[in-house]
Amino acid sequence: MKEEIYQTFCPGCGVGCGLYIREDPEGNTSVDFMKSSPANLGKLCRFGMKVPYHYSKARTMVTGSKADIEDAIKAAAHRMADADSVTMLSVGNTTSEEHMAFCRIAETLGTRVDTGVFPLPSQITSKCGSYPEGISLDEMEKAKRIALFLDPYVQYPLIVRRLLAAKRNGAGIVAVGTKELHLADETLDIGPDRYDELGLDDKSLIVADIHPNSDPVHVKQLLDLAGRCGAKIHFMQPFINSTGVNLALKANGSMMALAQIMEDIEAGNIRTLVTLDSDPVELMPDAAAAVETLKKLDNLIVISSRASPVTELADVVIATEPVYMKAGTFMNVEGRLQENSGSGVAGIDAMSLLNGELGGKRFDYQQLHYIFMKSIGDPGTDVGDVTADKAEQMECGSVDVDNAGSSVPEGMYQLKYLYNPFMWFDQKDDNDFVLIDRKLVKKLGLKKGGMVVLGSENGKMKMRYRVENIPGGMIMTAKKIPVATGPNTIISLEGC
Amino acid sequence: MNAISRDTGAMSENRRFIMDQKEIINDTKDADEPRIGVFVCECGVNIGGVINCQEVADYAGSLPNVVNSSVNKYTCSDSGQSEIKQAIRDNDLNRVLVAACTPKTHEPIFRACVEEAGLNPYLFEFVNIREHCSWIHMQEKEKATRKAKELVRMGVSRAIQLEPLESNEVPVTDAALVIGAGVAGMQAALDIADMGHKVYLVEKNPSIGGKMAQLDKTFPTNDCSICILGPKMVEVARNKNIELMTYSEIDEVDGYVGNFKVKVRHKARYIDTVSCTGCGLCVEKCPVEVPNVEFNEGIGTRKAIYVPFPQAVPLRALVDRSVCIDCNACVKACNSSSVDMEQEDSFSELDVGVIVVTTGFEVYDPEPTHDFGYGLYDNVITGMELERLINASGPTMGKLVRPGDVTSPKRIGFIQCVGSRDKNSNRYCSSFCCMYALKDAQLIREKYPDSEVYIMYMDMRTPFRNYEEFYDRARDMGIKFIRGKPGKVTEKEDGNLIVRVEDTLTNSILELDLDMLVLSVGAVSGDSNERIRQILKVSRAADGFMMEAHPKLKPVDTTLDGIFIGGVTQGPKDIPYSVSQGSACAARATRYLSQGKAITEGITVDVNEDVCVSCGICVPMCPFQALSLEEGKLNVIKALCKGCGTCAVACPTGALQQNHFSNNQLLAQVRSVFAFEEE
Amino acid sequence: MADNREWEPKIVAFCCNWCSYGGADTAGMGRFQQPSSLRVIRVMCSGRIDPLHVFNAFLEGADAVLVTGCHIGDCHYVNGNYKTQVRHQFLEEMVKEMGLEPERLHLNWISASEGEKFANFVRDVTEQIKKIGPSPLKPEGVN
Amino acid sequence: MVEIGDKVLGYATDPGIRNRGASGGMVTAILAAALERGLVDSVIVLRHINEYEAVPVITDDVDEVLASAGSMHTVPVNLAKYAAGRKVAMPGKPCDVRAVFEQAKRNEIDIDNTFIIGLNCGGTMHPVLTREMLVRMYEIDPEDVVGEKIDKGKLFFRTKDGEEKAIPIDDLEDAGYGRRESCRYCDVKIPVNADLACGNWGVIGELAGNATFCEVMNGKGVRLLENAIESGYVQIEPAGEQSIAIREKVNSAMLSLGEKWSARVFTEIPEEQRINYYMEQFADCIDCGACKEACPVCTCDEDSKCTMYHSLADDYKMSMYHMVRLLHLSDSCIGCGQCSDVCPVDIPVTSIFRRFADPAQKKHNYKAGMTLERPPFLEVMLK
Repeated sequence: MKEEIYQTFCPGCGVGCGLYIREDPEGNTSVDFMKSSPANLGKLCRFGMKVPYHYSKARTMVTGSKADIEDAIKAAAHRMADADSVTMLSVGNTTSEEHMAFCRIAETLGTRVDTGVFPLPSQITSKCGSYPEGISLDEMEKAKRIALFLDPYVQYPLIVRRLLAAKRNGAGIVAVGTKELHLADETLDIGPDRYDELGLDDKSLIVADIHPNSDPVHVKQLLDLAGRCGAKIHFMQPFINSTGVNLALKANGSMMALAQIMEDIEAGNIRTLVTLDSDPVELMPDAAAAVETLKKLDNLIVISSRASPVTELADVVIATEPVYMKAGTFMNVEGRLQENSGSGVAGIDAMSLLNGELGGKRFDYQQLHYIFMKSIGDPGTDVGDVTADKAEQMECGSVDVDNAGSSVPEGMYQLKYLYNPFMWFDQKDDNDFVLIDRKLVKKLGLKKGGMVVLGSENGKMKMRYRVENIPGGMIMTAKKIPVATGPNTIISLEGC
Repeated sequence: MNAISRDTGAMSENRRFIMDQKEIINDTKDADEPRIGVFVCECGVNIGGVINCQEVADYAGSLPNVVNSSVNKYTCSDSGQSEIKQAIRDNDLNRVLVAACTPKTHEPIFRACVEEAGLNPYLFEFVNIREHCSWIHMQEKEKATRKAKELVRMGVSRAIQLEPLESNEVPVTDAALVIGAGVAGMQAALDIADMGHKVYLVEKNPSIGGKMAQLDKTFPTNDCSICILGPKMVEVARNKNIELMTYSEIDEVDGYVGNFKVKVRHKARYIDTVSCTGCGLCVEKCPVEVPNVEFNEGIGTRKAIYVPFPQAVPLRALVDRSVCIDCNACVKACNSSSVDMEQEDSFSELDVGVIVVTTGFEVYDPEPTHDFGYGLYDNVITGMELERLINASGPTMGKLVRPGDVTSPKRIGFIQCVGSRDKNSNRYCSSFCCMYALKDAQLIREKYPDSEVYIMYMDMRTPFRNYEEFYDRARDMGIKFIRGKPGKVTEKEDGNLIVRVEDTLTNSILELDLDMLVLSVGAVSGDSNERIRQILKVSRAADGFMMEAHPKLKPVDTTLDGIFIGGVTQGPKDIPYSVSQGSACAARATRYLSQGKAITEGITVDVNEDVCVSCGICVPMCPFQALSLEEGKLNVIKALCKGCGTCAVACPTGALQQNHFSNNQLLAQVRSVFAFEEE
Repeated sequence: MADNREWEPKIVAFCCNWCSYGGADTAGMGRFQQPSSLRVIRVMCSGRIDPLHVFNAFLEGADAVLVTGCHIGDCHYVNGNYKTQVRHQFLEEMVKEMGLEPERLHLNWISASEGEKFANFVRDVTEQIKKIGPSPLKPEGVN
Repeated sequence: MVEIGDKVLGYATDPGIRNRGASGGMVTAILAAALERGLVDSVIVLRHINEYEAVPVITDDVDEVLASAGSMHTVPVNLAKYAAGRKVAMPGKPCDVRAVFEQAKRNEIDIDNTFIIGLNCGGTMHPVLTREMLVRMYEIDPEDVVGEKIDKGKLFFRTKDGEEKAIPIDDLEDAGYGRRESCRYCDVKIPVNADLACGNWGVIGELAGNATFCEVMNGKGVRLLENAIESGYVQIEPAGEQSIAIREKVNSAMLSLGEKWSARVFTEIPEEQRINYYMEQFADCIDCGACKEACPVCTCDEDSKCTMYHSLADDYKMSMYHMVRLLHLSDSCIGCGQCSDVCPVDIPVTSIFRRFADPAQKKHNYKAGMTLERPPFLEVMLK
């Protein structure tokens, strides 16, 4: 009876919930609660409860057939060395150390690593009253007024208790542009031009999120709002280590959003894509289109701990151990540095080998760990709150408020994604419905228990619906659906 | 531990993901999506006079998955049915919903109708808008129409969820077990055997014959009971298809229709039944004499080794070891060395396809309650004791004497309904007591014309051919009838009995001085019946007898397929009725045996093995033993399942589902009770 | 239905096939007039009625739920109604603890011959519910 | 030698185990003996992660069992689920034992093959809140703590420089720290349903802190204890009358404290407010399913009635999932508090479940998890 128990963190979002992964002798994994984990007290959301679904182990492959790791590394090196326009993508879903290793390869190739997110949270200036790594979640409980630009229940459930605590401490909570939230005192369906009506001041907190499909304009609008009223701003982020990755990137990150990368591939400007635990098929709203785009690449090199759609498309897959087995650190959204109990360094070693093949220097885990710790200004200590302020600063002046983007043709609706970990990782979930306004029910003559047909240029599909109080003209869903063509899709809607 | 985990067959899933992206889109029409036809019946004016059927049909047409809706004058008529069949063909329907009357009468008709059109009969849905709507809202036509629409909406959402079901077939072992070899059991065994099937006839007593063998004469013809029964007993013993197991008891029964496994215990007789000839030499030598309780109701004696009665089948001796003094006199006396004091109980395992239960009854025992002084006064006896007293082969060779002083009684009274029709003991009528009292009274009057016979009764019940005439004859013979139940019986010093009774016809209180009093005791189910009932899990009726599946239409079936009950097992009845029930059981049972297969209920439960966690909570819920945990897995024996669905409720995981009444189907119905206010 | 008609409750009744559904039929055959509030759902045995179904009916908007079956001792499936009774005790207690009015959940044994009893039962419950009004669990905009 | 009903004082013979163990290392020694001599195939122990955290592991390694010696008050896990399908020995708080019985009723655990050394339990604490409490109430750095104990209603912490600080538990709990809420009103303190009921209550005189009071509850207990004595792991002596009386006194003091807490937690909610109260409580539920996953009496897999017919698409005023569970658990909830512990939105799940389970269980004169004799779920009345 040998059962392995790993202390690790949920990869779903930046909260970085501590948990145990148990692995039985047959390799079946299950979650157990780690009650002493300070970020979450052992509590887990739906994604956390289902984390084993996430760990579908990748297999090392070369052009679609199983290969051993050295051959794969050689094949990858061969393809990368000859390529002229290489783009490297790591959204922050792996350890800081592996990310550093990935950056080393980029250096050898003379390129930079993208996180697919624009703008980088680390580039948000402190002038805007926020910490680069966000505020500590404990601090969220002390805010006097909170403006929510996300749906915590669906998107970042582990902050619900923080918000409830804030409310118990007397905070007023307003939900902006999202569905009616039980914990919010009011829901306001207002555009950026009316954000001042939110009544925020320097004791207030703005909670929003930044992710690969974020609208930069929206982010700037929020930063601008924070700057104007002196409120703190806290950006939630998907992926376990997006904060750490951003910090590690200070020097050699580029600022391409994922959509930009995909456009460049489409346009032939990018011919080779190397990804580290990042799957554009899963990340892009229109998965089918993403598949077509990726097929246009000359080289698609995937370094990944888990099997996902992109490993099916890749020319070379370099498989690493599952995240929970890895040695390494993660930095959560509040800047808390957390360390896995695992000792797996296969991913690092593979990247070291790859770097060597490409003519760069070899490295090992210890080196990278040291460099990372140093880069965040905290060498030697392994746990603790990090509030580094070394990030490059970005000008955060006023931004043109662009409301024209929301012009929706008569009889059409805007489909808005409530991004959540299930969507990012395209995991099975029971959010198989769209949210619809009560007025729409009447307008479309919907039958109780019936379905709606969503239509876009991608085609039509049937879906269940739930009646909620949501902003007018909008359809929301927490499920990735094939008719979507982008983060905001204009769709037609009919009852059936 | 129920942690979430899965094996990592991720590759194929991802491939599917990429393909799915294209497939999901544009797939708003499912190939085998339900296509429902709705038929609203006007039932003449029964429905049409209250409900606007056209409006209902139009509304049905607007519901999802309904492709065809129409109104018929009489949907169940030939033309209505052919319209359904036509619509199935024309519109490629795969579900049919009829909104008409009650499924209890008409569902079979429409199921057959859709089956003829090629649909699985379980894809038919019935909505009751007559009994449950038009007839109960006759003055509120608008409300009734609205309700009818909603009922149809509920039906449609259930119809969408319907699934085809198949009845199950199980092979049937070509052998029958008949438990109890009284006259009903003998009849059943003979009939089944004569139809060419193997029969095991198990009798707990050392001889077959049952209660009828003890009787003197039988009404209404007064022919000698054992004279007509004897040949039948011999016939049973001779029949090659019947394997007789006397002095044997059923220990265990397992399995289900067609495949019962039965464990029979053969009690030790201490006699080799093969070599024993029943000559009786051993009996003569036996020094131990005890009352003959078994056959003569305790009147007279038998030895420790004895032959049950002269006409016993099999005619073999047996030893009552509880009184035997081990003198071995019998062993020495036996010419064929048949006595074996070392014998032990032996066992047989039988495989049978059907079981007929004809375990009969016990005579009501007035002793514990001392009804009318029984057990206190020597000269109060029961009807069955009287049978033995007047029987020519009985302990007195047919001479009627009273037990107290062995003198011939001259004034004899019968009290009817002892242990029957009594709210304090048994509420039911034992049905044969009137007739046997009439018979015994006649026999006494015939033999002893100087005797006076009184019958004290509440009602005289004489149905069936020649019974009333028999009653008339009794009256003609000078038997005195007193309508009234005696209040008090006291014993005089000479052993005579004073009976106070009110004659309710003359409103006079009578005080009779009688030599002997006969209590016309009724029938009760008794402990050994109860034991068998529990082994078989047959239901128990309120009167303690076993319960038939339906009091009118399935009088010898039980709710358990393949198990039949006949004769007094099901409730008190006389000999002709018992014999015909024996035959009825044989006919019902042979249906399975001759077909060689049994069709079981289509509506059963199914277990979803992926979801079942083998907690076993459901197992004791099933009254039919259809569920069992075998090697950590739940096993459903479809042949035993009656489809009540109570186990599905107990199941915490929802792994157990009752087909045709699945949670999805019922919840769909519940959910469509309601609609948006704007709809 | 925003007119001035008197509010009519929605009552979901689960009836066993052998007795209480027959009772409802008999009520119809006897033309015992009833309020049109009742929606009958047929099951084979009252033992099939899952608390799950009862909860779902309430959450969907039922103003009352009736669970009906054969009289104790008359069950077609030996003792299904006895199990119903035991389950009902738990259900009843739960409904009470939850603060739902006890009038909203009823268990009744009605045989196939008791048409009048069935009709009276429906009338009684409908009257009770009309007095206490719509269920607090009824979703907005649903009836 | 040992008989059912015996009350003894015992300790590990090995000085190392005896010192490391909280009360003479007896429980550890019995577990080790059971494993070593083949009474069981494996043992459930807590593997220490840090001073405030331990994770249950199933082990067949005697050394790991011995290494687990020492009790922790900040490990509020329930061990029953780990015992499923094994021939195992385990230590158990009363709620662990009760959960084992509920699992056994559902065929998940074979009670004859599960040896439970019960531990008296006055309550457990949440590790993160304990750290917070140390900082705020004790003004001690959590990392400096080397030992803890509960004595005479006070909670003691010992730091590495040898200092000890105590605060009355009542004070801690009034401030929102101390024992988990479900422990405060728990009504089983001595695990009389276990095979052996062990604890330091009633250990007096020079043995205090150095031995365990142990009551032999049944035949399995006899086997466990005899096995440990025969193998030389454990020594026992009969408990004196004074010991027995003190143990009883501690128990009844704890129980009456529990009753007081119970009255405090379960304040009557007026009937007309209840439905709103419960709707409000569950309104923040994010449907993570953790309360079901953590529930030690639930043997269902992921798919079960509470989840299968509960859909996020339904716009219900109250959660179908919770309603189904409230009923299902009304006859089997043992009040262990696991569900509240793992609720990511801090719904007081346990106390809500108790509000439904208490009246139902009392009405049927039934206390879940105490014996095997009463069957689970609504079958309670059926024969």
